[in-house]
Amino acid sequence: MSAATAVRRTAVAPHQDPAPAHPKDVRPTGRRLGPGRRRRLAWLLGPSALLLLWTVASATGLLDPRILSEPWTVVATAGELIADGRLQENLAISAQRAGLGLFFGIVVGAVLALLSGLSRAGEALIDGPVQIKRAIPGLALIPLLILWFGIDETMKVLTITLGVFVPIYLQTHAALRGIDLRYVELAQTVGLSRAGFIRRVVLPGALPGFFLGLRFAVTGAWVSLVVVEQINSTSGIGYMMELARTYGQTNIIVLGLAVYGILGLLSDGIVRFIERKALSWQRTLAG
Amino acid sequence: MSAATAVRRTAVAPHQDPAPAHPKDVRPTGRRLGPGRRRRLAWLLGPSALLLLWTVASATGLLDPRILSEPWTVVATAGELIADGRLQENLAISAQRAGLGLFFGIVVGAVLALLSGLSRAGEALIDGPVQIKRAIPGLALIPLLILWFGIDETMKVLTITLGVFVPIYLQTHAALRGIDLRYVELAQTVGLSRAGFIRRVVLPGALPGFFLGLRFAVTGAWVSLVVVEQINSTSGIGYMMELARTYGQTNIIVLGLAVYGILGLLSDGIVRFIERKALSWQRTLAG
Amino acid sequence: MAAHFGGLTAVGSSPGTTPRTLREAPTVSAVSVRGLIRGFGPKGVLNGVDLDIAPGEFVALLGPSGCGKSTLLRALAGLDHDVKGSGVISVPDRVSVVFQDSRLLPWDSVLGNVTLGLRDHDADAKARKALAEVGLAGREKAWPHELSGGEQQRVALARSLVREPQLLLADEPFGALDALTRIKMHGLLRDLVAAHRPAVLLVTHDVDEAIALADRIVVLDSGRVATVRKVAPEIGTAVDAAGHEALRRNLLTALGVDVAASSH
Amino acid sequence: MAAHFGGLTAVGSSPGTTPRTLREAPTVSAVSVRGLIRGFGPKGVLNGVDLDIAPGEFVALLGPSGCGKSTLLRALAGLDHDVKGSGVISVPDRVSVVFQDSRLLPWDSVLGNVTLGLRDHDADAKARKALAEVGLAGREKAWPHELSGGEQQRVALARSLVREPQLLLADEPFGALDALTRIKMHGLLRDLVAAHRPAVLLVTHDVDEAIALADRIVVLDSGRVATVRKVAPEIGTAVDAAGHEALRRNLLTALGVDVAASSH
Amino acid sequence: GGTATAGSPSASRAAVAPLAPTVPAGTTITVGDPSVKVALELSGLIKELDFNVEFANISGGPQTTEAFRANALDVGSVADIPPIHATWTGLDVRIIASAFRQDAVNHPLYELGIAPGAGISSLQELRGKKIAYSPGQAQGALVLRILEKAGLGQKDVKLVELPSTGDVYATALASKQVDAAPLGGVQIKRYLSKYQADGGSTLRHGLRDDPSHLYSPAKVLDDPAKAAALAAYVEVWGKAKRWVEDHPAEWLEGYYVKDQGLSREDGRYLIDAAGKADVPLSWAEAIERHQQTIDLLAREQKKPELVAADLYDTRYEAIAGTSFAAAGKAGA
Ligand SMILES: Nc1ncnc2c1ncn2[C@@H]1O[C@H](COP(=O)(O)OP(=O)(O)OP(=O)(O)O)[C@@H](O)[C@H]1O
Ligand SMILES: Nc1ncnc2c1ncn2[C@@H]1O[C@H](COP(=O)(O)OP(=O)(O)OP(=O)(O)O)[C@@H](O)[C@H]1O
Ligand SMILES: [Mg+2]
Ligand SMILES: [Mg+2]
Repeated sequence: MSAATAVRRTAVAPHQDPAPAHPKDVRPTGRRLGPGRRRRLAWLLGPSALLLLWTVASATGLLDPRILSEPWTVVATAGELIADGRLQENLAISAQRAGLGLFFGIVVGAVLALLSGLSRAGEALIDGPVQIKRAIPGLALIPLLILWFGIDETMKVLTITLGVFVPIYLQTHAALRGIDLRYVELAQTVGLSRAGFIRRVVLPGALPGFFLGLRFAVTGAWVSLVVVEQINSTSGIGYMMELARTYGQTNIIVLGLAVYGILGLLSDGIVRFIERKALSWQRTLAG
Repeated sequence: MSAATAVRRTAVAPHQDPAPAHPKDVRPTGRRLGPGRRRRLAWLLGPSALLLLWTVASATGLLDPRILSEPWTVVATAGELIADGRLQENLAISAQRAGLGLFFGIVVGAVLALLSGLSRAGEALIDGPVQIKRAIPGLALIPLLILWFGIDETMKVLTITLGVFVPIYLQTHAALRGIDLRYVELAQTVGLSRAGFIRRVVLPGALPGFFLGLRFAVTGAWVSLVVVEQINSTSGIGYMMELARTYGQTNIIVLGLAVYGILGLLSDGIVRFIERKALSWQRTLAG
Repeated sequence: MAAHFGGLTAVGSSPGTTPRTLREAPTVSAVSVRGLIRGFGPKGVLNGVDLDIAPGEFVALLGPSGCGKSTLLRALAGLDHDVKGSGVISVPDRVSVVFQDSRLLPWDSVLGNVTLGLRDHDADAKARKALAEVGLAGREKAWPHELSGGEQQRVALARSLVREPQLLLADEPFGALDALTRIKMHGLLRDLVAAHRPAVLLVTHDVDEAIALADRIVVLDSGRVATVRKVAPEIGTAVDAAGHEALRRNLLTALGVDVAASSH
Repeated sequence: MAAHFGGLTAVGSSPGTTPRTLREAPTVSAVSVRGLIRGFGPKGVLNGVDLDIAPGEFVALLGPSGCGKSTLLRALAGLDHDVKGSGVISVPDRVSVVFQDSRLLPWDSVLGNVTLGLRDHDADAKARKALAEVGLAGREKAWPHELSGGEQQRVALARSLVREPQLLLADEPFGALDALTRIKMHGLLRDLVAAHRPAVLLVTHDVDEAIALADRIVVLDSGRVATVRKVAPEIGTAVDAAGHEALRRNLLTALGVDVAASSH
Repeated sequence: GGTATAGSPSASRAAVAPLAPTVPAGTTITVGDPSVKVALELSGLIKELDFNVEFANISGGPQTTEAFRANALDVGSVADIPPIHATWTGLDVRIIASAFRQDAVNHPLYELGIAPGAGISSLQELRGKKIAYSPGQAQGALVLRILEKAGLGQKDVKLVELPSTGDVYATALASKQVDAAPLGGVQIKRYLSKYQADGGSTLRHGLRDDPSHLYSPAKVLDDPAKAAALAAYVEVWGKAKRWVEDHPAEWLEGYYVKDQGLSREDGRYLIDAAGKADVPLSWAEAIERHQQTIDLLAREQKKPELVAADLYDTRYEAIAGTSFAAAGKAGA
């Protein structure tokens, strides 16, 4: 073992493998600038803290239960609603609507993004109207949607679709346009067909952006239920919440919010999980 | 001039400089896979087509003016409202609210994204609650916001802020996590401080994502006026529309939608313009 | 610049008819470049390059760093739509490029990168064979980022080997390889040339490599072809051949190296 | 792996106290590597590397493509937190790295890339001077993508020149440079070494370059140091020196090249 | 559902201290009564409020109750459903002033819009039809009352749940998604002018739907200073109602045209439709009708019974009526 005593040593402060059975492992330990290693279940910390805060604020009376019911009330309410089947039924119906809307929204958004991302003509025709669409408040469109598509399921799924396709389009379009020109040149020189180009370069290259769009889309689909399920519906979690609001059933409203929160966390988590698997080729700060 | 007659030539189909005064410019013209060169004002095509469609559909009676006023009615209405000053005044007030909310939303979103993106502890605490926040329908939060922040401007700006910070956070966070590990390694080896790392690597590297978030945020800020200006306000474009809705003044509603559309196109266009300037170092498919 | 617009490329060149500029040409060559001018901003990079490469001919391109070698290759590959300039270029139909960076798609496996754009039924088998030839058997499923610099360069080489181009443009394809691997790769490239007789334009900084591989060596300087040297077959294959050292010194001098004073 | 967690790095090494593993060491060296083992997945890359570099010593590292040269450099630079392995490494405080790819921040100008992390008042002036030395005066404001491959490499070199590292780790820093530019860069590197006497570990594929620059040449093979050769001062500076050709052949043989048969 | 406890109206309401004759200095009340605010300004009556009054542009059930809960509002202006729902959700509120319309049956706020081709010309013909229904809103309660009057139950028709915001109901009628829907105010006129040609029509329901109240949280009314201030406000409120009654031209111009941005024609239509105001001195009749509404809603929406009288703070019973009548005499 040799060391240069002439050289300052603070940055080389070595650390030893704590298990002495292992061979020595002493490494230069420069400051690490990234966020470090991912830790399992750490994501639970924030939501748990929130829950704790809510519980404490309720228990100490800081939070008026008429505005925000106590956690235990909400749990009790959930118990009741699950016991009489209402929660599951409403969730199932809502999930179906959200799922359908999500599916169509993804298809429409991705196709439009490809059309508009890969040709200037497509962009000229598609991009402006999409920007206008997303600038117009969704509520204001409802009379038109009722007029054109009635008040049945079609209209509900369509409204969700209209909300969902926007982030998918925007993200996919931006990601696609952000593909490094070097790969486009490569595709040209290996003689990729247009379809091959899309399949081998554009889609995988735009995938990170698409996934981010998907994260907006899944929560967007759930959230839009609040609006669409006010229209000619007697079921669904959005309807359940709306009804509770008109009758001031704070406990059900807050239960609804909790369900939304859990659904949001879950769907986002699922998308991020798939994303990590699908993008395992990335070597980024995310680690 | 020499040519290999033995070799098939279709792919080399050259094109000539149309101005004969110029020197000859004959290039191999392989199919170009990108969208090609950006064309000025092409973005007007889509919105113009939409306008044309609207005009034609109105003129031929395809579109019921009782549901969607004709363009000329809307223009006339705009003329009236501008003449008596209502449109400008409402717009000015709304712009101020949207601007304030946008500003705070950007600051909050960016700071949270940095905190959560650069440390696992920050992520554990911040990320989950943000996902929950965005999964909860904004309308359902309003009672709480009123409770905590009253019914004045504070609450309005705050509601916009709460809407705006989400896309800024999500995009900046994702972009930051997407920074190539190679640059992080570089930053480590040149001994960048944490602040230097953020300033020289993280912020510029996350800028493309931030801009995309900003595009969501600007339209989001305008759109949320529809909701916040229903609460204790006697001015603003959202209030104007709400009033028109309760009185069934279709022409004003449609004017409002048109204003939203124009505002959306404009703000999005401005962000994209700044984006192009700020990201001129990028060599991407966008060209 | 107007000439690059998509809509205008059809002028005088409907598919099937030989373009006018090419019909004038009397001699047979795979690549023909006349008066090629390219520049970025005010400063010109290529100031009138003329170059012909016959089918099956192997031309090595030497020149100082930043003299425009890659610019020339990109012009031949048709990748400089947006670069100002003029000149007449004609190249064959199937052009294959090895870029100066190895340019592997980061989201595709090593195998996927090699088969990219291949339309043969046995694309996979071919690619595996090429990968084995460049010494990367068993690495088919690796991601590009899991490869060393030299391994990445060899994948890029394998990608060009599985194709049967009429023109191969290679921009320093051996730069990151050690001596032994480099010699092996030279052999592979020679085999490819022998089998399909493509025209080859190879950029290299290694004068010995140029002599060993090329039929003709071109030195680019100040945006023009400054020196052209034929390499006699006997010189190329043996280090001890009479003209070898002379040619080497000659080329190094053309590149500005004071041969007497330098330690290589 | 547990040993890499941030929280554990403080064990036995509060700032100011010399860590135990270092106090044992009797001889003075800038770099000390003992029993270094690194591997990706099942296959090992480094299987017990031992290496010492004295302050001011210039060591060249040779080895076939994929043998683990970059892996060793990254281990010395402390960039392999997530790579499995063991061993004892000690390096000085200020380490500067020239990566195998030139690794310029695409969003920063050439000048910004050179000054990155510099804390001197006259960082800009220094960087301008270094850029001029590598032949890129006037390109300070260019984006990295506007540079040729060799120019990018020279910016990366300039970035390492403006620093005053105690250890310089350079991974094929001249790979994309032509003969003349390469000679000039050798000169710059020699000047830097003369001025600040850093320990240098230089990866190269060019045996002649190794002989010209290094005090000692190390050949890596099968994950171990296979060959070590001192370069006598008179051999390094003159091609015609007696031992030069012998050393060259010796090293090429160590790299597996059949010197007699090969045309370089 | 239905877990909300009916507000236990403190039986001691009557025992609460009588209203103080003067408003203590420094008292501030926040008022959500946008149209009366305009009337006060137009008439100059606002000067009579010699204590601090802040106006918030908040009205209607959901918004006022939200603001009550947040302590952001002291008094709000609503119809007769919101106080009921507020009580059901545990918010203790009291009505402190009430205004009605003379000949209310012929001056309804709402009419039943009938879709083109629906063929409904009497309430009985609603049987089996699709009716737009917004539970919790005044329109929703009205639909239930109409059905009751027609001798129909919820099962005899198809209630289509739709929010009544904006022109959603008119659109739903026009596109024949529903056969009948309650339309209010200027929407009646719009619907007829747009769709009468297609066969759209409206049907008078013949019920009283005219109550409009000022109501406050009981908590506010327990504060003697605020209670006194509210009494003063209610007094001026009565005068303002009278002023509007007596100055239709100024009201049209100042409120409908200038403040609300309506055309003169629309404004005049609304003024005509409202007829003459009635601010009674006694609430007895009103409380009786309110009780019927409560009974119906409790039955149809499965809510606990309430005593309507408990929703009123009788200390204020005569204030508005007196000032309304007096202002009329003075102005005449
Ligand atoms: N996009 C660009 N914008 C501006 N200048 C550019 C651009 N691309 C290349 N250049 C400049 O053009 C010149 C020629 O570049 P080129 O890449 O052809 O050099 P090269 O001969 O390939 O050099 P090297 O051997 O270093 O790769 C260089 O000075 C380079 O800086
Ligand atoms: N992240 C990784 N995952 C898996 N294998 C890796 C990874 N990085 C490097 N390797 C493998 O480790 C071996 C050593 O790589 P290294 O980059 O050290 O080689 P090298 O000696 O620098 O080669 P070259 O001269 O080609 O740059 C190679 O076989 C490489 O494929
Ligand atoms: Mg080059
Ligand atoms: Mg390497």
